[in-house]
Amino acid sequence: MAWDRNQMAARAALELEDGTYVNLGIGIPTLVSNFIPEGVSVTLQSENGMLGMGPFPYEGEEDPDLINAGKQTITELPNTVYFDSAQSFGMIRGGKIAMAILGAMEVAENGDLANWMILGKLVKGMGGAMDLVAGVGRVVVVMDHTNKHGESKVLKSCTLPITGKGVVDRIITNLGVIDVTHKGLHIVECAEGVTREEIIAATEATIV
Amino acid sequence: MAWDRNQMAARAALELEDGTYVNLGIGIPTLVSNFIPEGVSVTLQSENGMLGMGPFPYEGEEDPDLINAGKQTITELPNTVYFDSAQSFGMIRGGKIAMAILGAMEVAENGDLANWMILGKLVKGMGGAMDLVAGVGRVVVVMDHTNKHGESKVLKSCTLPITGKGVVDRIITNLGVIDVTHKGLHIVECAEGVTREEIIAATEATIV
Amino acid sequence: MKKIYGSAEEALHGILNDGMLIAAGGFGLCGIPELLIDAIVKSGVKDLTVASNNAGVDNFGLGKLLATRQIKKMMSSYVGENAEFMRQYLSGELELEFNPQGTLAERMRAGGCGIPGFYTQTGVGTQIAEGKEVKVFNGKEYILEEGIFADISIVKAWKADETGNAIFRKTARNFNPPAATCGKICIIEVEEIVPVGSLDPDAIHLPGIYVHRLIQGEHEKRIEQRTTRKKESA
Amino acid sequence: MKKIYGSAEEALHGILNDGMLIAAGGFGLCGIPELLIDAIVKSGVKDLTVASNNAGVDNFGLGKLLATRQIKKMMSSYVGENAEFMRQYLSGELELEFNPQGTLAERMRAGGCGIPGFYTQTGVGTQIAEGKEVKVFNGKEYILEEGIFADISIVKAWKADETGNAIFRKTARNFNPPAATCGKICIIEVEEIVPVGSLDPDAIHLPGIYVHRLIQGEHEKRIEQRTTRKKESA
Repeated sequence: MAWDRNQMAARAALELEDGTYVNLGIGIPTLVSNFIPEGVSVTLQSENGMLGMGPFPYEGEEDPDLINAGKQTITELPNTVYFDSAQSFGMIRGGKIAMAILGAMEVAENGDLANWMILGKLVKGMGGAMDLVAGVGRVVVVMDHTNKHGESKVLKSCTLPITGKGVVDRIITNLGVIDVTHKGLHIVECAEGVTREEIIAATEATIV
Repeated sequence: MAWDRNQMAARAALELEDGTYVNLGIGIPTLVSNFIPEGVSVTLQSENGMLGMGPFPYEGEEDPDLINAGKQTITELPNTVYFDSAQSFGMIRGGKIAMAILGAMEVAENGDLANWMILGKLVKGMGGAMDLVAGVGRVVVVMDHTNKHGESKVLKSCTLPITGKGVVDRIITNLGVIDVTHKGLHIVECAEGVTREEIIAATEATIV
Repeated sequence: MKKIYGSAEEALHGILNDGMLIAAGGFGLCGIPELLIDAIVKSGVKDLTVASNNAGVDNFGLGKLLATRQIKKMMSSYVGENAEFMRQYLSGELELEFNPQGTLAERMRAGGCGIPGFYTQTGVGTQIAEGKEVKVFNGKEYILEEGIFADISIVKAWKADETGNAIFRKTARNFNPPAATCGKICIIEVEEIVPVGSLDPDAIHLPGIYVHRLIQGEHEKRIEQRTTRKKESA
Repeated sequence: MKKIYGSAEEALHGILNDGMLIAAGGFGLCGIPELLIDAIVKSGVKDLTVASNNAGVDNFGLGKLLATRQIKKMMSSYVGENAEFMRQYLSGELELEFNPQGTLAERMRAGGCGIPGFYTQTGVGTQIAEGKEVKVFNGKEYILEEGIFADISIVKAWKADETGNAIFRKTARNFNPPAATCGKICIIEVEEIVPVGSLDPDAIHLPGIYVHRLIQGEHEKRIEQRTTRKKESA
């Protein structure tokens, strides 16, 4: 009956293509790295300035000079490269990153994404999200289908300030997988035990 | 009776300020490095990608990976740094180079400089000269006062396509030193055995 | 021309003015110019505009300058994890100009290399685009972003030689090189000053031409989020 | 996804098309992709536009592609020292778009990082500015220059690991990194492919993300102007 966080991350991991460079956002997207399928090798970018991001360090081996974009301590791999923020976003804006898997507050049926600000309440800032959605080859959103009030996060149009216009390619929620096409939203897959009708019922946006 | 090439270079070397980063053009400007006054330490930039340019190598020690902007084999110094062309011209355009000493075909009394093209005859290209004159703090031109036909190279206005508009600060010729001011050309110094009147006579532009 | 100063206070002497624009390196608490920030706090200079990706946390990094109300305006991409920042912003005490992270980095680099403006697709159609010129290239819309030309840059590097040639360590590089280039005067603090000639000339991240003043000192290097994994027992 | 190919011919297989735009690294004969140029000559592809600071000399580097008339247009800053280039240009057989050297480098970098246009003071008031948009920032005039988006990039590095992380040597770096970033497909030739993990991750000039195909080979590395000094006899 619907996917949990790890199942959503595992499903998102199936999006990864061998030999590509990928950026994973904070939250559920970070978990994706635990489910990379066998035979698929991807290089993870951390937009604060590295390619080849490794796992968390062992206790006692944390290095304050080695963090990811979520400010968490991480480790390097044999193929790691470091660079400055201008070059890091140069490769993002320049389309060198094949895919970003990001969290979201709202997604609209035209592909608009909102994930940086709740007006008048919580100000966090867009960080690198606007650059990522504008620059990477493919944007996959992973999020719960509804908010804590049970309201749909997949909307006819975003109510929050948007991060990017028409940028989302695919939405993976606890209920299933939905593609944003030029004709509208299209259900690709339902989570175990979830029906197409249940997804439609839980979605404010029009499913075509 | 007028300065020779080495004397012009020696005079130009007096323009150098201690602790600054400087770019020397091809020709007489290259000779300036032989006359850097004692107590003055300057770091030479070569716009193809290095700071801290050293002298020519000893015979047999030439390195094809180590050349200056004139494509001549050179050497490195203890403080040498290498970088790519985008960064090299970033520091030029960004005003980090205090001074460029350049050759010229023509200089006009408003500071216009022409040193990159003789129309229909000889096409060489501007190389980095347009970037240098637009970006560096101070532009000093070193050239013969007249061409091989005895015609003034210091003109009311340039006849050749210009490299930069109003960019020259000081002109050092075989006859003396002339400043470009907002009021016009101003003789700063005469070469040994040269009179003010001789400079005026050899100059098409107006000396004020 | 000696670039080395005895302390952060000495290195900032005579160049701090109320209302100035400061570009600061660092991302989160990683690679931040701790010593220079402390010296700016001590100086009492005020009404600062600071271009920096974050503003530290409440009691460390640029958060210290927020606590003392020395900052009038921040140019940042992310202010989460900083309650005082958010409070000052929401109450209208602090101006905040949001910049997408990559736009902020590129604006610093642009200022450093004499580029007053560039076009980017980042932020097109969002709040960020409001009031900005739009231009179409090849059928797509881009917005004009301007270079940042700061009065001073404050930067943290790992090592530098006596002429200011500097290297950074791992992800502590981040905004430091672009920030360094865009200030009229750039002051860097390092963990170690090494003799000229001891750094590989092919591997220098920030050439000394960008560095006007240089200090060496002890750094706390606080960790913001200590995440670890357990050693697998086989 | 293996990036390593057996030869320049193999690395270029299937990606050369008449009329394509190629960005090439190198300055003079220093750091030029010798092997890839030779393979392009052999391929017979024609009507090329090549963005490269120079065009080699008459019988070496890009000069070879001029000799075979495979190039329709050059985007360069300097064509001296190349008699055939000048002859073809003055006779109208070859198009030539002059770019100030720094503008050319920045245009490549801009293309590589998704910037379609930027403003620069270089060339204002000269022939270079003709037909270009002028914009005033802070009372000064600047001209709009466009990013270069090449079909392929051909680049020479010193060493690379198997994932394409590459380093350059001394002034052979020059245009190679910006050229590498601005091509849809980037092919690099190196003197030595080294195992992953043998390069310092803090000292890599070109991250492997930019490198699609990689070959190793012998380089002639011809010197254009051999200038030396005598050993002083004391």
